[in-house]
Amino acid sequence: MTALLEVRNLKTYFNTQDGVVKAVDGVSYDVNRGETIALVGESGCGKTVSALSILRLVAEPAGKIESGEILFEGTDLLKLSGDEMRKMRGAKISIIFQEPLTSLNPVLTIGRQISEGLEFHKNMSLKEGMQEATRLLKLVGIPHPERRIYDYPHQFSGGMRQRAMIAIAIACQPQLIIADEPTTVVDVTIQAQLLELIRNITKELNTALILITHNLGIVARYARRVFVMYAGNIIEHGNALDVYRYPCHPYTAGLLTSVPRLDEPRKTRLLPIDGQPPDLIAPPIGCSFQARCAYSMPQCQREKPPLLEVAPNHYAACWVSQKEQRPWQKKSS
Amino acid sequence: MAIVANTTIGSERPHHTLWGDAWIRLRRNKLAMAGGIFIIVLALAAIFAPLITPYDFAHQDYSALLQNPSAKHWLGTDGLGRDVFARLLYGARTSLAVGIFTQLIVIGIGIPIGAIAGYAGGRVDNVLMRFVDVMYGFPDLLLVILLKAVLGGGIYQLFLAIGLVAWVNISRLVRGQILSIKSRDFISAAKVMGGTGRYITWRHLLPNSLGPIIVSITFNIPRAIFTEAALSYIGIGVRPPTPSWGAMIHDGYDVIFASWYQVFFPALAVALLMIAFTFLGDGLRDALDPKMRR
Amino acid sequence: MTRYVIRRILWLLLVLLVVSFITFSLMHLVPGGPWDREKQLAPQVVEALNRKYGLDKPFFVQYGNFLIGLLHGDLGISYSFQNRSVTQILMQGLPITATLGITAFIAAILIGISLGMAAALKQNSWIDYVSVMFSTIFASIPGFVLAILLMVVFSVLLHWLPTGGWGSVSQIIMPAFALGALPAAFIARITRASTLEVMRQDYVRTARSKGLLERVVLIRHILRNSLIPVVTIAGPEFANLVTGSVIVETIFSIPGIGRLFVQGIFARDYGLIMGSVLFYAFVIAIANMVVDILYGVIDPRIVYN
Amino acid sequence: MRRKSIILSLLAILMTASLVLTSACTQGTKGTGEQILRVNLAGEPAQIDPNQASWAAEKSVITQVFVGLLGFNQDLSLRADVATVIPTIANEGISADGLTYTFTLRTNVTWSDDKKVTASDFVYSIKRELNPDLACAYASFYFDIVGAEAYFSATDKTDAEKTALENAVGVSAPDDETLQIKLNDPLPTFLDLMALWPVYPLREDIITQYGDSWTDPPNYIGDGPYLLTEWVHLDHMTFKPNPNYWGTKPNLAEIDFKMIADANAALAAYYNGELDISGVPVGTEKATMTNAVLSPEILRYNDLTTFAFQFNVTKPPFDNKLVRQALSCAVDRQTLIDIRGGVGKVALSWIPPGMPGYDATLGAEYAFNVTKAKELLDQAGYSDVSQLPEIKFSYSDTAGNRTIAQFLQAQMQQNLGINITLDPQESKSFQQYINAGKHMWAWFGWGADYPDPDNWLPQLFGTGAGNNHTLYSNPTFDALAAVALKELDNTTRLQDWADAQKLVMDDAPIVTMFYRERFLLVKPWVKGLKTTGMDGQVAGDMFYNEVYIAK
Repeated sequence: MTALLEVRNLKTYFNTQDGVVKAVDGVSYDVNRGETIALVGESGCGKTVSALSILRLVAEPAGKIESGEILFEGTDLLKLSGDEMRKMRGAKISIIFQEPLTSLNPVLTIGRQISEGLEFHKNMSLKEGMQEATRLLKLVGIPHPERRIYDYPHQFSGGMRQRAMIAIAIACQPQLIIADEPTTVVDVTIQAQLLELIRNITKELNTALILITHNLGIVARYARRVFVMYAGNIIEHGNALDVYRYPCHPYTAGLLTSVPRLDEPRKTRLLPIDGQPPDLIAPPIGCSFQARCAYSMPQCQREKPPLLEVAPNHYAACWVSQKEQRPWQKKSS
Repeated sequence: MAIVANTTIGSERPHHTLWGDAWIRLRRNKLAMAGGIFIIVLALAAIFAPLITPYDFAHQDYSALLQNPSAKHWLGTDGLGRDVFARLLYGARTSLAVGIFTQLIVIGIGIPIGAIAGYAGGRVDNVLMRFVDVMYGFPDLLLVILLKAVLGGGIYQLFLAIGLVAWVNISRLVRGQILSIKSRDFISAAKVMGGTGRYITWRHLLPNSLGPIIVSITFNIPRAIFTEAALSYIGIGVRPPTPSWGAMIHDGYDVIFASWYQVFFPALAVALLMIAFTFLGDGLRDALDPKMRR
Repeated sequence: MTRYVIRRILWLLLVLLVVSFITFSLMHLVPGGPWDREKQLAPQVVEALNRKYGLDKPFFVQYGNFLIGLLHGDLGISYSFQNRSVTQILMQGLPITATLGITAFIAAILIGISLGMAAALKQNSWIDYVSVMFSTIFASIPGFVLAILLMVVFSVLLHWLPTGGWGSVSQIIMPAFALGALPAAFIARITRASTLEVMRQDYVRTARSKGLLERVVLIRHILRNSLIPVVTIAGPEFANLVTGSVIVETIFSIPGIGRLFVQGIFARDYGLIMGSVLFYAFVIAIANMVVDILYGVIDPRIVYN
Repeated sequence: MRRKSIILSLLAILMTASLVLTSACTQGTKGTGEQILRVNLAGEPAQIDPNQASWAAEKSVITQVFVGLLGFNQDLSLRADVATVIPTIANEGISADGLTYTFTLRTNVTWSDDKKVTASDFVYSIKRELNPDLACAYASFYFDIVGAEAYFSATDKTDAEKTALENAVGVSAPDDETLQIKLNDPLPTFLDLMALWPVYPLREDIITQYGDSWTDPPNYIGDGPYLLTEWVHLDHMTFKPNPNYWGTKPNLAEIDFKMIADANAALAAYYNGELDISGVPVGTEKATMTNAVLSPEILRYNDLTTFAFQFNVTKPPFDNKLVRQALSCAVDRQTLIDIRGGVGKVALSWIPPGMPGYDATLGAEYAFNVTKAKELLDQAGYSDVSQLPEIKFSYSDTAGNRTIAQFLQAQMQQNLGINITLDPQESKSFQQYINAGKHMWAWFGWGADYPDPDNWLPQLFGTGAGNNHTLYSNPTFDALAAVALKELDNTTRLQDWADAQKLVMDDAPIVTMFYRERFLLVKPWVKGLKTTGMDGQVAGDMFYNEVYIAK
């Protein structure tokens, strides 16, 4: 069955005074209907930019989608006209942003900001829109929704604002939701509630979800497949469990070791990956992780490793990994 | 728990203060730099006017009344046979001084009053704003005539006369901005971290309300130049024959049907000065805009 | 809200009182009186005139009489307008100045805001530079030069419009343009500066992510958030326009009240000065009050305890 | 963006639509054939009550609506209007001792409401002119009438005393056609005074009924050729022919006094065909002369007005006659005229040409001569000009004054090396400053009320006179003036004034600069315009009943 969304070889560059930043440099991933995938990587590796490129919300005139295709139900979003694209946003694909504090219009009531999308896509009247907004707020767990729809964002806590963002995202029952680090700003307890909420809703509405995060803990629990991004490229992707157990790229392994594991004795030191990600204005020739990779070979410096299947449904872009022995894998159970 | 220490794209960036970073970006903004350079060049031209033009701004050559621009007189002569180019250069001294110094008074009084009223709110805001209402309705022309009679008509009385009433617009602008920004979360966050009122106002509120303030200042400059001309009519500020752009425009207006140059060149000078300040102001605004920091 | 308005009205009365006292004292401190003329009047004639208009009484008695008169809506008699009552002069000229002022204000708001937003949305594009040129030209040409340029083009050369006077629509166009040009330029630049800051906010991106029409994003999300500084300056600009400009009304010979303030002072016409100053102070105080109320309407976070 | 561009285009359509619409209707008023004369009063007259009027604009309005006992011809000779004949000693109009004047009135003179004009209308007007409560500016002109000054000064008397004094004024109407005035002393120029506007006839019933608003259009009853039919304050005044006019009916169907205060706007209005007669902004005269369209429409004529610098003779160094004479020679009058567009005549003496008392030979010693000026300064003890105390030139804030001030400053600096400081002042403070004698040097102009030295010398140079801002005081002059004021024999009288003027010019309390020349544009279709040296604000306003439009 064809995937709901296929991103093929997407390139989105930003021209700044210092030069052209290749934020997304040939990224491909896909999502099936109802499936939840995770896009993982350090902040600034291009995951948010790739999400914005899907919705063509990259800030003009600095950012520009250079090339690639984004097929949504077979149609390439990049070829759509402004109006056609606008009809997709919010109706077919919607997004939950990272900063609830600044992502809501401070001078418009919460109810109005939810009903806006409905009024436009579903041409509901304002009254119907507000009723639907009340239902949605109830759905996302806001107490006394019939009263709260008339409140303004500054009268909501951080967690409640993120719930309102979720309500906005699901208002028109989109087929795909992109959640860009939905829980980074809130504390841990709220974080779990929000993620459960998102999971239940996506299950209920059979909505595909792209979960963008740098928190591996979340990925394991919620996403079936995971794509690891580094310096504008996908360097490994596969089933979440396989990638966790047998990381086929030293960077992914490094990410895993720097996360405290419940099944590990508490005393083991976390091993951070030293060094800095490469300069995206002039990316190195070979593998972009090469400078920080403990297992780098001369070939790594010369040639950029292609993304190949190193295990069933498990791809990695690493010369060492293709040679079957992956020294960084622990012989764990 | 973040995997790795917070890293940013691009080369290692030294930590800059708001103003330091702004200066770097300002330097890169070509238009702003052009504006800044124009103002400096104008100031230098005004100071070294004697070296630039042989003509004395007050000397009346009765054989050359109201002449069009010619090789001898680059910008022609006025109704009293004086060289317009020379008067423009020497006039720059008055007009630049008036345009800029009055803004210092306007900023010095306007911004604090607006910031305190906006930030403190409640009774303080009410009292300050009623004082501003009184100043808005103040019969400044009457005060100016009294100032002339009591203190004589020097240049300082001029700054006082113009600056005293010109700051009201800016104070209300600052107050308006602060009222709407005050409750934004990063402000309350700063408060939580124990930021004092003044620190918060200066560090957070002002940079965010800079745009409108700068625009207001760029509009105050020509307004101050023309007010100076009007006041010099009744003896406050520079006395004839010392020229000023505003006075030249007033005189030029009277003979506009005979020679439109008399009005055109000083008005052009004021326009260029204002464009320079506008670009410089815009550059400063963009440089200081937290959102624009990369 | 009404409680707030009532409180503000009371404060307004105090403001007017303070302004009236300042003006009254300045008026009498300033050198030169209403009877100083080139052809000096005989002393006994000056005495008679002072007695006739009650100027021989002590300062505070005069001020008291003025206040009592004010309560009855009587601003006293004008010396320079053939003993016509100041209230009557103001009432006769006000509709003319107000019509002109309001026309200019509406044009200034419409042109100012649309040009300002266009310049911000298309920063550093041709429309941005047009807005800069537009603003600079109308800020650096004084009103009287602009007025005569309009007259030369539209009356002398094209014979399209009468040079001045009042009565027909054709006599509103040029003065309204001359009056409204500077405020329009000012509003355009303020809107641009404020819109630039709002444009980059996250909630604008959220609005676009909901697939709303660009127009809706502009008006409901961008404009509403950038209105605060615009409204702040629109208040005083409205007050200035509605109370008339001495320059535009003199050059276009418009029988409004724009000239009364300056003419009153230069003629030391005490009744006229008090009338015009207080009227302006009243209008500007009301305008600023409306601005404060609009703050609350535009931005719910602003609340006045 | 679409929505906003719609707004802009809507606005543009609206503007062009209204332009096209209006251009159609403005064409209409320009090319009419009717007899309409549109002139510029340049401002709102403070008031148009003949008794209280004193400014040029007020005079122009009053001359259309009222006709007095006597009037002036174009050559400024006297003319009998309401009076049947000009009283002289010969026709017993004036008593042998010159103290009693008897005027006989025409019987056919009517008001605009068709009532007959009677001698009591003149009695009422003259007595009202002297009314202490009105404090009329020109009342002092008529103080020679018996009891006039006493009545005028009764400002603090009771009403009863005022009425008594009023009755004591030497003006009476034995019957409807005869008016008799008694003077304290003989006054040779009294007939000129009786030709002036303050003593035009007035209707007691109208004024008592309407009080201050008697000058509003419907109530403004006059005996002149025109009626004031409309007065929109600060906008315009409209005059229509007086249906009941007793004299020759005017040709014009309407006169429109516009109130365009700005000189540039007035010229633009003239260009646009909204004005038939207009002045020209000072300094643009030369450009107008070289303008092909306008030059044939230029009208220039001399005006009985002199402009001069006036010293304060009590303030050093101007208390020294030699210094005054020196500075008078150091100012190039012809250059000032060139600066003012070449309009006006060099004035070396005070009384202007075109009226009795003008002496072309007087003041020749003040012709522009820098070396002579320096010599005079040496004699005065200021061979080194730096020894001179600080000289301050004060002037009130009009554009014309500023040019003159800077001209004087440059002349002093360039010719004698003297640096004078300029002291511009707001008009009212300047007037008080001058009246209090605080000034050192100032600029002023004087226009003739009536064409006689009597109106030019005593008021300005008599010790303590109302307009004597030079504080000039010369007992010989005062004595000569006292005699001349009463001398019935015209030739001796004029000789006395000539001697007095010579005295003043020798003392040089003033530096006469130029005699004003009026420079106007008149549309070719305006015919029958008769201008005089004593015109009010509007050129030729004394003879508008003879003007007609030939299209």
